[in-house]
Amino acid sequence: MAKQTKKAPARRKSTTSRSKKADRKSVSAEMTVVPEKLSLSQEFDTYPAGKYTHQELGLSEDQVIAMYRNMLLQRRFEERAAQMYGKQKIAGFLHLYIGQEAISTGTANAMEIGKDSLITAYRDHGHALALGMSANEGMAEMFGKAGGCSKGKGGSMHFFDKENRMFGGHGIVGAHVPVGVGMAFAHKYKEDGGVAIAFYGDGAAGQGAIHEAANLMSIYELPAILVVENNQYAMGTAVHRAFGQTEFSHWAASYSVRGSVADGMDVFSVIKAMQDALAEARDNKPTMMEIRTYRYRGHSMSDPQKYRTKEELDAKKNEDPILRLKAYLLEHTITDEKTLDAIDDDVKEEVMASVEFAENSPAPDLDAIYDDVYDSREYPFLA
Amino acid sequence: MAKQTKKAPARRKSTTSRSKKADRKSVSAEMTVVPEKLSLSQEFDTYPAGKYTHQELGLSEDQVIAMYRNMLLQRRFEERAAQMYGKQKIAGFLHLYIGQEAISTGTANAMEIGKDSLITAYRDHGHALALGMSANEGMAEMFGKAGGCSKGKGGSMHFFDKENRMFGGHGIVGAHVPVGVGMAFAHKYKEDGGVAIAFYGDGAAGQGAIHEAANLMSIYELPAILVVENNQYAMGTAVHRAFGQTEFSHWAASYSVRGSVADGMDVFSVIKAMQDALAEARDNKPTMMEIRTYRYRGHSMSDPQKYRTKEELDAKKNEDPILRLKAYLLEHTITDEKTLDAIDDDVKEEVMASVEFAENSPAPDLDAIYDDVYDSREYPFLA
Amino acid sequence: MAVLQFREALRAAMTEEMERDDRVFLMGEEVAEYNGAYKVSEGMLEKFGPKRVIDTPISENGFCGLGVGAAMSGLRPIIEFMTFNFSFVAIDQIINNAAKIRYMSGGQFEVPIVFRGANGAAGQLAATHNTSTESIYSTIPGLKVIAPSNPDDAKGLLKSAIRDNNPVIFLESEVMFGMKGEVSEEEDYIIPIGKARIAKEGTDVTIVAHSKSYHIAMRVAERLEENGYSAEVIDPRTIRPLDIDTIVASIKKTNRCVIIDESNPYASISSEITFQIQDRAFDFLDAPIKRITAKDVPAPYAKNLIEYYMPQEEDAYQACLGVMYAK
Amino acid sequence: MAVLQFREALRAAMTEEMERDDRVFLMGEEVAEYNGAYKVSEGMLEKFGPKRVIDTPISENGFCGLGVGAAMSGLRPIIEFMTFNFSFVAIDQIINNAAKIRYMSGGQFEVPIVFRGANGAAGQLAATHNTSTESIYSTIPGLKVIAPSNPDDAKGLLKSAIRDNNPVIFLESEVMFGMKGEVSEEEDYIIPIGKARIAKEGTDVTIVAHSKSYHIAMRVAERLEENGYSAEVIDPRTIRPLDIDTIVASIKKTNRCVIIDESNPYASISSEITFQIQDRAFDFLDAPIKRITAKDVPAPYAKNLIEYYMPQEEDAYQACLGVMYAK
Ligand SMILES: Cc1ncc(C[n+]2csc(CCOP(=O)(O)OP(=O)(O)O)c2C)c(N)n1
Ligand SMILES: Cc1ncc(C[n+]2csc(CCOP(=O)(O)OP(=O)(O)O)c2C)c(N)n1
Ligand SMILES: [Mg+2]
Ligand SMILES: [Mg+2]
Repeated sequence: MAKQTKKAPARRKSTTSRSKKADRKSVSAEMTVVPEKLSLSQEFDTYPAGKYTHQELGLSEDQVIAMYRNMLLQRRFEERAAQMYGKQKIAGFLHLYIGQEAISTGTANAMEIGKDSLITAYRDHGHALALGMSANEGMAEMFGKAGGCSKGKGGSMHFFDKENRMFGGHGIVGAHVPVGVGMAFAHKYKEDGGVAIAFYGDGAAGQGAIHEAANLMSIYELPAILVVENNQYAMGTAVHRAFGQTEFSHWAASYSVRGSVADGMDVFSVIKAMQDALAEARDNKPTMMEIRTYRYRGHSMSDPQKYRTKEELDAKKNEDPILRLKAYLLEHTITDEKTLDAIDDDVKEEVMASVEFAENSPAPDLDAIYDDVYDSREYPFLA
Repeated sequence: MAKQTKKAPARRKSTTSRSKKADRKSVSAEMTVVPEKLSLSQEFDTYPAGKYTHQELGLSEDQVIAMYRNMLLQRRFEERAAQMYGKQKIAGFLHLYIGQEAISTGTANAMEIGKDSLITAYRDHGHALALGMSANEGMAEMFGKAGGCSKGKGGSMHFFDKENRMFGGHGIVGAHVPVGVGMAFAHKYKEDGGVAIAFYGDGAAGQGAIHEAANLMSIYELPAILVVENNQYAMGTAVHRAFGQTEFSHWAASYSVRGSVADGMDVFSVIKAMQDALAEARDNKPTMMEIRTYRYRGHSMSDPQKYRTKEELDAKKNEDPILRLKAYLLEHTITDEKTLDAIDDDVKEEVMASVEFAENSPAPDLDAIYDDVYDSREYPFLA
Repeated sequence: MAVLQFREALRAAMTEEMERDDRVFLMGEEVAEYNGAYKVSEGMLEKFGPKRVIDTPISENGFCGLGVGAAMSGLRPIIEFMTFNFSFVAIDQIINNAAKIRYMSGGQFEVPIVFRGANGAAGQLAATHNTSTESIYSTIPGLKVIAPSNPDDAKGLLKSAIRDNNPVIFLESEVMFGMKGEVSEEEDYIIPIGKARIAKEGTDVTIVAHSKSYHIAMRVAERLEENGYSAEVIDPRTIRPLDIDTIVASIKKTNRCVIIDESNPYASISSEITFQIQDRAFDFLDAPIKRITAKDVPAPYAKNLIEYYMPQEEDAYQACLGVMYAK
Repeated sequence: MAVLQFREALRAAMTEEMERDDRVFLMGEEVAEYNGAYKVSEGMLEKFGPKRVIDTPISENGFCGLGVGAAMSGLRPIIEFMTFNFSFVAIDQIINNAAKIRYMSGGQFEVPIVFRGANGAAGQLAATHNTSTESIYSTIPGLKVIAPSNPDDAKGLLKSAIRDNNPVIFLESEVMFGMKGEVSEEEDYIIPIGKARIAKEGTDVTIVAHSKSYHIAMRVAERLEENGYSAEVIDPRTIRPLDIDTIVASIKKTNRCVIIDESNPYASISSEITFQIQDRAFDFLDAPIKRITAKDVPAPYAKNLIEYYMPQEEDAYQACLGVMYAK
């Protein structure tokens, strides 16, 4: 594994972009003259898999083990949720994050939880659990129970956790990304040192909201990171069927911001990429990041998955981020099989307990349907 | 003036973009691997002012004179419209195109009118007149008369001319650009060989609609040209206050399409840029083009213009595209002052006649308020 | 009569119209290779090829605008929203472009386009995925709005919508896609836009209900029948324009009206129908018009809450008794 | 009492609230350096600096979403739409995010945000620039909708809106910005949201009208007075929630109602007010409720057509006579 310096790579700007600090008031003559030659060249920071060790990233062995446990918790939580969906304990849409856990765990490890903010789409269980939501609250939410994180009002797609600054869980593809930029705006406004990270899918990149959000974070110089979790598909649409430019980091050039690419199957790649982007963002330099990953399950629970081959899926399963981290833990003798088995048992128990919690949590009162529409129940609802 | 070959420059693709013709079905392993290095480099075709002669562009002297007349018609038409606005013959918003006439005239000269299609925003008089709308119909429209191009229903912002394939005249900033892409879609669908050109302002580039439209024209490989008329301001907002990346041609890299830049103060630069883009588009290769220009008047009629200095405005007025073409005509002894004066008189007469036409055209019948809402007057409107 | 699922009826309508007129094409997310998120367009890619059955990126605003431009150019697009919840990101294209371009151009350009897809509540999907949009779209002049309640109407009306030279909002339902019903086998079966259907004749009370709510109305009418009351059930089918004549004729007979609609109540279809009835049949009304709607709150996820959120059959039944002063 | 223009009253409200609470900021197109497209925010950049008075690119969807995220984070954004016609490109942020996030998060996050700007017709601007949006926004649970008719209400209600912990749609008017009126000089002048104002008491007919239409109502009431009829004029001021109690109390006195509203009629405010009145005061109504609205068409440009498009004072006057059976 290559030795790696901890310093964030210098911010690379596209060669033709002008300084944003320049006087914004008047139109310079230069702007209106068409030059003889015009070209764009920009480099992007890449974080290939297998390049980083935990020591280089400043992680203790205990932290790495905790990361492993957290990824496993997400996996087992969702496997169980799928089962509960089959039993009709959970309904509506259920989008599993299985295969993408290194992203949530890696990000949470690089962030300052409680200070930084995070928002994502409907594939949100992993991020919520990584930031510290309890399995109980998550499972109960999907069961539609009063003990759920959102009191049973939101379901699988709407995990919110204010304490850990998890801003949801959002169902309209792409629409939460400007919201994420607003969270960054608030961090800067309040000068609280926080950074906002907004995750979205490759499919969401088709929405105009992404364009507007990226430009806004650039001109306001916000502590923001926009991250496309490129799991290669939007429902049944492979990414190259939907986009002219599938190198999502390149889009950064359209906004004169930093672009980077991480490998979502290697939690260390994610952590390093996030550490660098967070450092830049704390200096009000936003990043557009692509994290390459793969979704092992169907889009939602009723997806026949005819759009991909079994071979493709199997090949990707060989890169399983949890197995990869497990191999790393063993290879680096950070822990042993026995301990890992114990962790697995422990996680399973936590998940089983969450199912029990969810079962036992009461359904919301019918009257609660009028709660939390407005700040006050005094509102004169139409009967 | 540099000798220039007539062949369109080869299409330059960004170095990292993948062939769109590649099998779109499956996700290749390559797509998910993060490389050690990743950079983007793309060149753009530039069309500087003063580089092209009419001969090189295949234009006859008569054509150049006709272009001059057309630009002057736009100018005088709008000067008169401004006066009529002062007299309250015209109301609502009135956005003048003065200073940008080389763009409309240049484009119309490169296009095949009646076969190719054009759409633009509310600053639409120039394009309409360049494509062949009569001054009468235009002026009457602004007067809100039945003889107007849109029967008085649309006003200044909504010049439509189906015969010349002028698709409007649109008031919602940016929203007509996907419509333009739909026009290109129809050309390809009908295999009629036409190209659709959609013009929008620099300010409009902030709308997500532009992002979506550009990506759609790329993936469907449409005969489309998206053109940002960068007149440096959106109302009072200088372009560098609104965008992280003000080199609009660079945005082409986000969609793997051709990008180019023309000088809107030189009609030959516009023609050459359009000729090349049209040739590419007829081969289903879309272009995102920036044309650099300048708006001499206020945004609309009630703009105090405090956002720019008199010096800046005066400097730009030295580049007046009409004066420039006039100088070219004289310099190349294509015509003489006397003929030009006669043209001016002729144009003024045409405009004055249009005012008279507009005055004399009847106001729409009140009952016409129910016409053209639906295809049939049978519709049971609420009383 | 053939028995078809609702989705099959829609597919048949699109297929027939595409066979009849090669300017018609279908575009939307997952409509082609995936065969439709709800399988409405199953097999259509294979039948018509990628030129006419077209997958899109998730860019509703972009592809709705594309549809408008294509329609202005003489094509006849069918634009599928995976659900109408997602039409809000594209509503500007519908309200400001599709609905107004004919008018603003003085009739030069027309926009023959159908925006179709699932509308309204579909179970435990929470607030952003359960919106009934008919109130919003039907307030816009220039649009037509259709919301069929059964496969037969779905087929006949979708064919009409595709042939209509105006922009049409065609509202379907996730929970009805699998519903089976008899569909006319008449060649080129067309149901005119703007005509209500009297689903059941009756004399004591008029129940007006479209789409899913229509089925509640029919159950309520049955219960009333069992208890000796005769309800007339009217399915307006077309929301804009509304066939108020048929409704008013019924009110003049029954003198009472209950409206069932799963939209949020404020400024909705039920408000409008009420205005028009009292305006035209004031002297015939023996009781205030009552409505049973979704609750005046966003849609919740929990099973018990979303069930409670929806219009309740029991409430509708009681409302009918109420307007008949029968309780 | 000070005499202020409508725009000055709005500015005073924003200024006072920004002085009072440094979490409040103003964002929108041309609000800062240009001093506002309609000069509502004139001088505010100078006073509060670029941190709190912020120009945006033309990216309504983006900056409305930004506002929602900032509000969730504890700030209190005022988002200006240059006009509400342009809110359609951002309506998803309002309907699906601003209005629903409190609910979907089980009350964890609140969205204290004001979306404000000019609404409705403003003369010869044609179809896309003359839309009344109150029907659309008020159908959405989770929002509040306010539409004042005069500078005093504008000030008191905007201050309330900024302090409200819920998303508020605050509808102004291009043609009223210059209108002058007396404004209370009371320190911290607040008008509660959800309370109608009885602008004129009367006994023969109730006229309900908000925003610009209120002024038509007052002129009609005067003409009626001159002819011996006593009209009560109610300005609801807040559209959602609607102060139906005040309206119903009036109907119980006058037994007749005419609604004036410049929205397109279908499924609009007038429909809703009618539903609620007949629901609660059926036995008190001596005539059908009538409405005078914009025509059921897109707004045209020509001077004679747009004038004809708008609610006509004469029609309102005749409608009042009509419901009083006085003609
Ligand atoms: C605006 C909008 N359009 C369509 C949908 C339906 N939809 C839900 S998820 C999805 C695919 C999103 O793919 P991607 O962004 O790649 O995320 P992933 O599911 O891969 O995590 C679609 C089309 C939606 N929820 N919102
Ligand atoms: C969606 C939308 N937002 C705002 C406006 C108001 N508006 C009209 S023109 C304009 C400026 C547009 O500038 P630009 O695109 O550069 O075009 P230019 O006026 O320079 O030709 C704005 C903000 C609008 N019409 N539509
Ligand atoms: Mg994806
Ligand atoms: Mg401009």
